[in-house]
Amino acid sequence: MQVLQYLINGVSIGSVYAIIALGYTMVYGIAKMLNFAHGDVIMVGAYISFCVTNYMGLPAIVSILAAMVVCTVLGILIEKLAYKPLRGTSSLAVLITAIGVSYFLQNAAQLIWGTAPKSFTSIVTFKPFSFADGALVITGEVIITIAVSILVMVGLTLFTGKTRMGKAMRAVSEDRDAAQLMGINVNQTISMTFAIGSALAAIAGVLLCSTVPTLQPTTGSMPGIRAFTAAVIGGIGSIPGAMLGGILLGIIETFSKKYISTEFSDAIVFAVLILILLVKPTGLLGKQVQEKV
Amino acid sequence: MKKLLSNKTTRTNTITYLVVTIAFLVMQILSSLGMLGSATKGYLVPLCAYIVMAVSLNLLVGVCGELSLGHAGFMGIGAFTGIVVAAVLKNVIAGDVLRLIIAMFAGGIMAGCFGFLIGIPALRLRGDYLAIVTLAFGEILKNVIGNLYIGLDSEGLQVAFSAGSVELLEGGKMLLDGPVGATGIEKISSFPMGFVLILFTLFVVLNLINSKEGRAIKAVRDNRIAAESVGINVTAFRMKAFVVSAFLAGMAGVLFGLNISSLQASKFNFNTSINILVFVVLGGMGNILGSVISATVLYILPEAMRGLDDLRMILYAVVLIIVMLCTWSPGVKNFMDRIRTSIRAKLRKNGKEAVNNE
Amino acid sequence: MKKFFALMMAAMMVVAMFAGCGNAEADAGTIKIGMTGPLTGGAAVYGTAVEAGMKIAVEEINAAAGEDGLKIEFKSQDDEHDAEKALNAYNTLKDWGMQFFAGAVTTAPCLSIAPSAVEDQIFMMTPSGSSEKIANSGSNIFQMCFTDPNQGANAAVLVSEKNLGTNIGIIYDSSDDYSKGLMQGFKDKAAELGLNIVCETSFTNANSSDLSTQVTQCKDEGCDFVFLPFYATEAAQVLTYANKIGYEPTFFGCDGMDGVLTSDGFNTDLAEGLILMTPFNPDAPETQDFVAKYQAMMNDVVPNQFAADGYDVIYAIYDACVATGIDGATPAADACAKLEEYFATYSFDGLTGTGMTWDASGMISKIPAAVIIENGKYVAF
Amino acid sequence: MNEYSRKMIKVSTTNLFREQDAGKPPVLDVRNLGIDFGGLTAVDGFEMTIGPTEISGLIGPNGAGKTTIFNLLTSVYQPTRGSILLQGIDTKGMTTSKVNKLGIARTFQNIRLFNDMTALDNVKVGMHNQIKCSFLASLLHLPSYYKSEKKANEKAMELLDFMGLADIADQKAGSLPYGVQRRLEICRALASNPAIILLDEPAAGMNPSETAELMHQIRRIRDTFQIAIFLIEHDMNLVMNVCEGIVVVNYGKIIAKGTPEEIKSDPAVIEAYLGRKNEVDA
Repeated sequence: MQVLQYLINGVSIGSVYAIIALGYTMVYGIAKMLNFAHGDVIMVGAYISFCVTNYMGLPAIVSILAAMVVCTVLGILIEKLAYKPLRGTSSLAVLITAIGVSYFLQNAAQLIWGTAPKSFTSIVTFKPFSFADGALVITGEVIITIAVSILVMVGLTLFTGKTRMGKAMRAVSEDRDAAQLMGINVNQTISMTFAIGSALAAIAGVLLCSTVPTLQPTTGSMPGIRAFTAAVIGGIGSIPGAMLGGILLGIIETFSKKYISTEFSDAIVFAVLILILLVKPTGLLGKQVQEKV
Repeated sequence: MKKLLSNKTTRTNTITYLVVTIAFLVMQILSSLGMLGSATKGYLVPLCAYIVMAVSLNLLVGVCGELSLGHAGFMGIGAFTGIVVAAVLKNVIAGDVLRLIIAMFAGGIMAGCFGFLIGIPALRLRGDYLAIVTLAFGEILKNVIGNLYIGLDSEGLQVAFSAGSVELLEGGKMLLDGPVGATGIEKISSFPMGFVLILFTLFVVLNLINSKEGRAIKAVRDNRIAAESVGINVTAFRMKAFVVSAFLAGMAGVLFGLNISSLQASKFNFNTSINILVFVVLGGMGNILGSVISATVLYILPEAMRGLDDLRMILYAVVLIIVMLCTWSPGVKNFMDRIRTSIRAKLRKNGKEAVNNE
Repeated sequence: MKKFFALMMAAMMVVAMFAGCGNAEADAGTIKIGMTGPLTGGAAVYGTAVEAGMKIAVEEINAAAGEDGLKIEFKSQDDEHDAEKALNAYNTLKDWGMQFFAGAVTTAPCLSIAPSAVEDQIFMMTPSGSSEKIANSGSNIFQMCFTDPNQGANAAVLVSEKNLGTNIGIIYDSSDDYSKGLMQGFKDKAAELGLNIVCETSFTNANSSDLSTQVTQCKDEGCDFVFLPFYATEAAQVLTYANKIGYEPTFFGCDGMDGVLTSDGFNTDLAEGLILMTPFNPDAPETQDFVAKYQAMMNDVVPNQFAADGYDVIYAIYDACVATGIDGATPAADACAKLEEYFATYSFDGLTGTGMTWDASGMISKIPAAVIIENGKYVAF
Repeated sequence: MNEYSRKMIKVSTTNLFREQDAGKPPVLDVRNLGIDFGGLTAVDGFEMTIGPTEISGLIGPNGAGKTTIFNLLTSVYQPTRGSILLQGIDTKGMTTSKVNKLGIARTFQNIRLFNDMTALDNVKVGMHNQIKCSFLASLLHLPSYYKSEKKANEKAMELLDFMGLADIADQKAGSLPYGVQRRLEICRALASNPAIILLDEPAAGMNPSETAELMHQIRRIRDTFQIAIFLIEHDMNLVMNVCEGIVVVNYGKIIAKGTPEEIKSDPAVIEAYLGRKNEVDA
């Protein structure tokens, strides 16, 4: 029973990582850039949701929608202003700009919302399920987070597989030039990717803060790096990979804390990442690309 | 022979050495005239360390084409090794300069060894995957050093992973105390030593670039398969670049660590690695003098903006983004070129009119 | 293009470097107090609180001083909770002509600045840097808050005296010296007093976003008392999660946890019954004036002990200056020597305690106060 | 073409050798070589020997597996079956660079020069393993560094001069015209001091006069350096004129082997190139 409880804890935080990782993976797969500002978009999403519920008194669902709208607009704006002018140049230049954007968002959030942490009210209102006299507890957040992350994963898979826009995205991801020649509007497709990624970030922000209630300007950065790690474990660019990587990372983290050492759990998590990459150099579900000679 | 060595490289290298030397002399003269404030004097040594970090990372990122997100980890290894070595040698070696040099080499070698160990698995990977592994190693190192306890007493060194395990005799001193880090470090770094380290780094890196090793490294970056086809062992060369870069970062760490009285492992986190990467990218990939200049400017910039209070860091972010866009974006470049030509055309026209009017 | 920017920025840099030169003229009627703290980044909440508390004290003093009284000129600098930046910040203040250093806020920056303050003979009093190493760095370095092992030991004594628990659990932040110091002090004293610690678990600042494992561990070990030597941010997480899984031991926190009730949006029901050791009570009648001023300045945020410590530091320095006849023209080193001597016998009353005194090493002695949260308010425990 | 003897003698039941090479061991001896990608067999049962100073050709329709064979010979791919003996040593499991050190160098179908480096530096990279200078000497620019650099420069200039590229030594490789790039690539391959050099479509994109010049150069390379040359080419005029032995592959398998005269009249080759009688299209 004890093991089960830790497993559930692991899956719970893992699902949060998974949703963030899905956003990373989408953007990486299509725009081929590491968007280090993604974690900060999550933070903005959480703040918007917090303000809508706590200051305007609107219901949780409205706050999520508002967060999604704001983050989508923010994502498109960031892409247009900061990333698009650099498209086609060194990917490192874009990476550094993304870091600049990340600094900007964190400091802007501090100016707007102050440094004092906000206590995020969970969007989940129903009671936790308790089994075996409380030895095993499954909270509502766990259920919602897992459900949403699966939903998002399935939705994204269907979207990229079935819709016109989704197919265009895959085409751009495979070969940007060829896609352009086939009449696909690459700029629009990439903007769309950022829009979807940022909307996902908003959902991730709300779920992250429902699980971990403290909200401050730096809230997004550490989970962002974790999620990035998760995306790499799963094979960056792969949608089911992000999900798998996220949940695996959550479980590894929880179990290493419980059974090995809490002090060294960071080291253990990253050591596992390295081991996985040694065995599967492109992640668990990543595509192995043979270089053409 | 000079002709064959390509005059252009020789000239660029000479300019690099000259710029650094002149900057050093100017600062020394100003300092001796008492024209520098304590803040400026305080920047000098860390700045030297960051320049060395930027140059050594440029060897990896710019010249070798390998993205590393954990360079600060090597700096950390060097720093803490240097602190321990300097403390152990305190009663053995009298001269601070000699002690600093020994500590620097010790830190460099330790970082180089870790670079080698990390390189074995990491260099099997490429591109963004290598980046994430270096990030992971940086975090692991930070985590491990943050839980490391090293004490020194008359019996010798004691190393442990828990606070209770280090039991020191009377007069013993904790050199490294887990999350509290190293405290009460004797400051033996100095600006002239920092300058010497920069010269040494430039010497090593520029020599490396202009040797058969450097050609091989660039060849591996430009076209791995072709490089292999002419007998270049790609892994060996990535490894050489990685170890040299880690070695120099370790030395920079010692310079940095022995200039500050309290140092924590968390200093060498992802953010520091990223900051150094920003220096490199902004200075230009593979451009060594560019790294030196951009490290200087970007290190001073947030300090110079202290007067802006609340807006300081947000403006730094904005400046960073704008500078990136201006230096890298093809669109902005074209725009600026157009403006420049149109201004020139106008000036010419005005000049002509002026002539006509006369 | 690149060259253009490089040149432009290089020029900016040179200008900026020289801008820091030259000491400002000393004005006898105004003493200069400088402060550094994390005003941006993850620890900014503490730095901005201290800064605001100090600003309130400065405003009060300057308003009360009138035309001829001794005034304060105050300047704060961001240290980003980083030892290196802290030194730069301190040097910037020195160039400005600082006579007294009322910082830093967090321990690591304090430790990196302290040797410089000793060398420069600038009187330093940290409002909230709590490692015992700080005061031990030199005779001119003083603390306004308890040292960590002391406070940890005080907590253990309290647990033992009031018999708060039989199976004790500890969750601490192993990457934070404050947390680790408290934990060590508590553990050592607890062993001495024969308290039964059954679970000891930790997290790091890199994985503090998920504390469910640690709480579950305490629950599994059957802890009926959990010692939480860390800040309000993580405490809110622990309380929330414990509530979710229906785990209700006695939670016990230290001064860093102050502010848990007032964090925006926090459901105060969760903290019901929480005991914490804090020298500052925003619900007490004698602090109401300060609370009101702070709220006016900081957008209705309720002050915590960091703000109160900052406020007290300014008053302690100012009062001592007035008592010893130091003014704006006194060189920093002379002022430092005078204050050092004065503080040996000084007794100070402030927001965080009355009759506070300092020992030779600069550590404070004040009565450890504990409060329990009842109906969303602090009640003396 | 009389000066280039095409007299071939039989050294075993299957192999022909150039008269001059008789009695010497082959530089390359390939036995039953094959590779599968997933379920697909790309090359199967490839066998051939090349004498120490022989010029041989590898021809076949597009997609026949010619470049794959080159990639196998240079260890870019590891074979699924069979063995490659390079100067009598089995190259199984070796890296590309190791195989190069053993004496095999190549050019690429899609030119792979180091575009940001000068032509001279490209050749010097090729000479990498010939330059004797320790890592420490390079790092610290000890006297031995200057000595070895000087020697390398002289030799590289010699090679460039040999290929008629001396005047573009200081130009960036990426900015050179196509034909020049191809010759530079050969020059770089030669710089690694090989016993055999593989040329992957050396005449692709060249005009007839450049091709004629190239044919001349290929023979000069062999005669000057006394090395074997193995080339893939679609230009039949070049292949038939310079090669002494020719192997024809289709669908990954050898369909014919022999002297140019034999190949010209081989029905299997004609079918592979021209299709069955009724199909006119090549």
